[in-house]
Amino acid sequence: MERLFFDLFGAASVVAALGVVLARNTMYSVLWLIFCFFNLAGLFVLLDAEFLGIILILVYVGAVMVLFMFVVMMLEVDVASLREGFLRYLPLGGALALALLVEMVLAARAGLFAKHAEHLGREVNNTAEIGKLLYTKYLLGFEIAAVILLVALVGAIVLVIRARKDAKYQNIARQVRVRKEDRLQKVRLP
Amino acid sequence: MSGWQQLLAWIAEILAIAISVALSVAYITYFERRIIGWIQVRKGCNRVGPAGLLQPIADMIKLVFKETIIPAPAHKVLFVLAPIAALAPMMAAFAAVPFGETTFFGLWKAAHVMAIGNIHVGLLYVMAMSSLAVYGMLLAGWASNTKYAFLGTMRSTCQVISYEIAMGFALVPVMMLAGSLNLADIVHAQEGGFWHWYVIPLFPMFLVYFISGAAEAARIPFDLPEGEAELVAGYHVEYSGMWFASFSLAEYAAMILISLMTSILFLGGWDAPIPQLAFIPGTVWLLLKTSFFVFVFIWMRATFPRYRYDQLMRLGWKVFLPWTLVWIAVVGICIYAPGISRVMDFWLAWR
Amino acid sequence: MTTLADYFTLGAILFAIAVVGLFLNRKNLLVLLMCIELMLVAVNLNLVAIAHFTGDLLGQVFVFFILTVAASEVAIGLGLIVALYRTRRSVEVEDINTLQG
Amino acid sequence: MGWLARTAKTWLLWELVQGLLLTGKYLFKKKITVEYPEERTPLSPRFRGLHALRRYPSGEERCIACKLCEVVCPALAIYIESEEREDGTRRTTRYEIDMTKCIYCGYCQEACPVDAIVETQIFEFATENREDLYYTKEMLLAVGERMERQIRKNLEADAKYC
Repeated sequence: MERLFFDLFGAASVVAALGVVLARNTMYSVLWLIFCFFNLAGLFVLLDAEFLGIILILVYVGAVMVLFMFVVMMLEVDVASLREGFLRYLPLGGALALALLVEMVLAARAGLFAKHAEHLGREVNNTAEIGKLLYTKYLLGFEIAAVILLVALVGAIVLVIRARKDAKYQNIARQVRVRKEDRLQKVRLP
Repeated sequence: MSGWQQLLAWIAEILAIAISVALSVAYITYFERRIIGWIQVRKGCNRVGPAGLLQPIADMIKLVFKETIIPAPAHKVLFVLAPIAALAPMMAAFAAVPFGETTFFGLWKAAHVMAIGNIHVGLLYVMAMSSLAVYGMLLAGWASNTKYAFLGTMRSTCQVISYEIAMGFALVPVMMLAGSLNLADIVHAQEGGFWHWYVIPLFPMFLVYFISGAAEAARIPFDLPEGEAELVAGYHVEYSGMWFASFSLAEYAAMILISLMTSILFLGGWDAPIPQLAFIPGTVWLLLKTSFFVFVFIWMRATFPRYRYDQLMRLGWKVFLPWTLVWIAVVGICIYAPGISRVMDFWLAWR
Repeated sequence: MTTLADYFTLGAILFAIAVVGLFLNRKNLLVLLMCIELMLVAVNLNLVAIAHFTGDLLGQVFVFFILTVAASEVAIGLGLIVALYRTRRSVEVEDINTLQG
Repeated sequence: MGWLARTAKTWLLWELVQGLLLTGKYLFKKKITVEYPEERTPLSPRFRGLHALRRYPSGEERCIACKLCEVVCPALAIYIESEEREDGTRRTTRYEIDMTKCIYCGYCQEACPVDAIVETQIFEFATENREDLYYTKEMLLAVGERMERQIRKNLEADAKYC
């Protein structure tokens, strides 16, 4: 059963990765990548990492890929010129990747990692375990990751923000704060 | 239970939940029309079948037989994919929602949680699935290749993504109090009468969650993506027939999901409000609470005018987000500060 | 039954595909960024597999950190791409050569 | 106090609750819907619906082809042709109203010196093709014969206000 799901998700993720690389339109690349992430989330769940699997979908598919899609939509990318010289570097890249692949597969298959999952035998609440580790042993790393995220947030905003001088803005807080007494005056007419 | 019995039970469970969710999604449209009619001192649809109860089926038949048009400049594949991408995750989200606990006449030895998958990270799963609904809008607007659809897409995507954050943060105090991400555990943590429900200590979070839920499901007063007065119909202008219907079905499914989650997370799920009333099956209580929230959604639609877009964004980012963060800190202090935590222990049945 | 080697092989294949993608789509910045994401996620798969097969959760904690860093990388990267597009009207790598001297 | 009450009202969404309560009250009000084909609202004697051409009790048609209605018609919906009959009177040979053009203003009725053209209270004469909405003289006379009692009653009811 586990083998079946591994084969299914693995094959689908490889197909999806090929789709990302070979797709003609950048939009399709994004969609293939989303599909790939889904399959990898499935693999994560298969590996008892359900928290990370869900986080992968929530963060990557739900937020990061939306950002990608937004950028792809907003920029008018000239697909044709991007495809120029598509195959020029294939021999070099292919050779490099092939060498990498052969090396890694040989290393993986060397017998050192041929052990089966020793299921821990207990129903592990993955989230709680990770939480405990994160907030005790790896607290510093966790805080640093948080700071990195904050810096990235600020950086991204600084990079793209364009204050328009000619645009007129409304002060919504003031609009909301307005009360009846500020605008309405009862006048007694003779 | 033997293997095939287990399998049969699974299949029965999946069918029972999936069919009732699909049917209730269809029938919410009917109740919405009736209730809005009543609020506007009309009678609402009462023509097809007794009291108009066959109206959704008639609508369905009409929509199925309508021509589905693909505009010439549209991106064909994505255009067809978008309605599916909108509806599928919404339906998938119901897989982790528990509808109650039962032994089903002794079929299960212990009380069995009535969910297709009672997973550890149920809360996160539901959030992840509802966050995927963005793709339906994104693809629909982009694939239609028209300005209005694209503007609607921009609006709805920004809105949904922004409010997702406030929604997620509003749920963090719930997780903190319940100490679990499993929806059944969260319900168990609130057992024993309405004074244990999280709606009391987390009332502001309850409001934030419900209002953000309205924004996430693009319900009035946050239905700017549709904005028929300004944007014709938002991201699904170019859709017709069954494809259009699947967009609105996704919207209604989101509404039911938000109502269900609100009752599970804040109103004690299948718990009776007073322990003396526990002889009534828990599912009935859950459905009652859910229907109340669905009713409130419809009620809101009949009452409020539409929000302005910049005000909507301000509400999400500048009001809800800081407010939820403050409340997370408050709840954290309440749980761990020595003096206050005893009060909390006394009050809540958590831990 | 699956072994750790199977997961390593899958991770290697995904990684290699991403490397090929870097060479094939060497003009399109967006796809380059996506290939990097693919690499990262392939590595994540390996780490999760190690965590599972050794029973040590450190791998998962690491994946958590990689996810945060990758998310910030995407945010900054896309911000740069948008800023670049505003000035150059293109997302081709070859147009970003003003620093070549 | 004022500040506190206002803040509490803001955070408890007081104004929204007020709105909800108002609409909630209307939820239970008596419904005013008239379920049309079974229930109908009363029609005024001045209601302007389908046209009819009337006859005198003797059976002679009232219309004398003065063409005032044709002239006054703002939508140019009325066509009249007339000839002298054997007995020397002038009568119409064609009297046709295009109901797709007619705006039911009632000017023809008012212009008519002999009360020949009137508008009845019939408003359900939808057809499946547009040609059937082109009413000829025979059709108009048939309507008049069918509705004569009703027309007379309406005219009498309205007479004291003329």
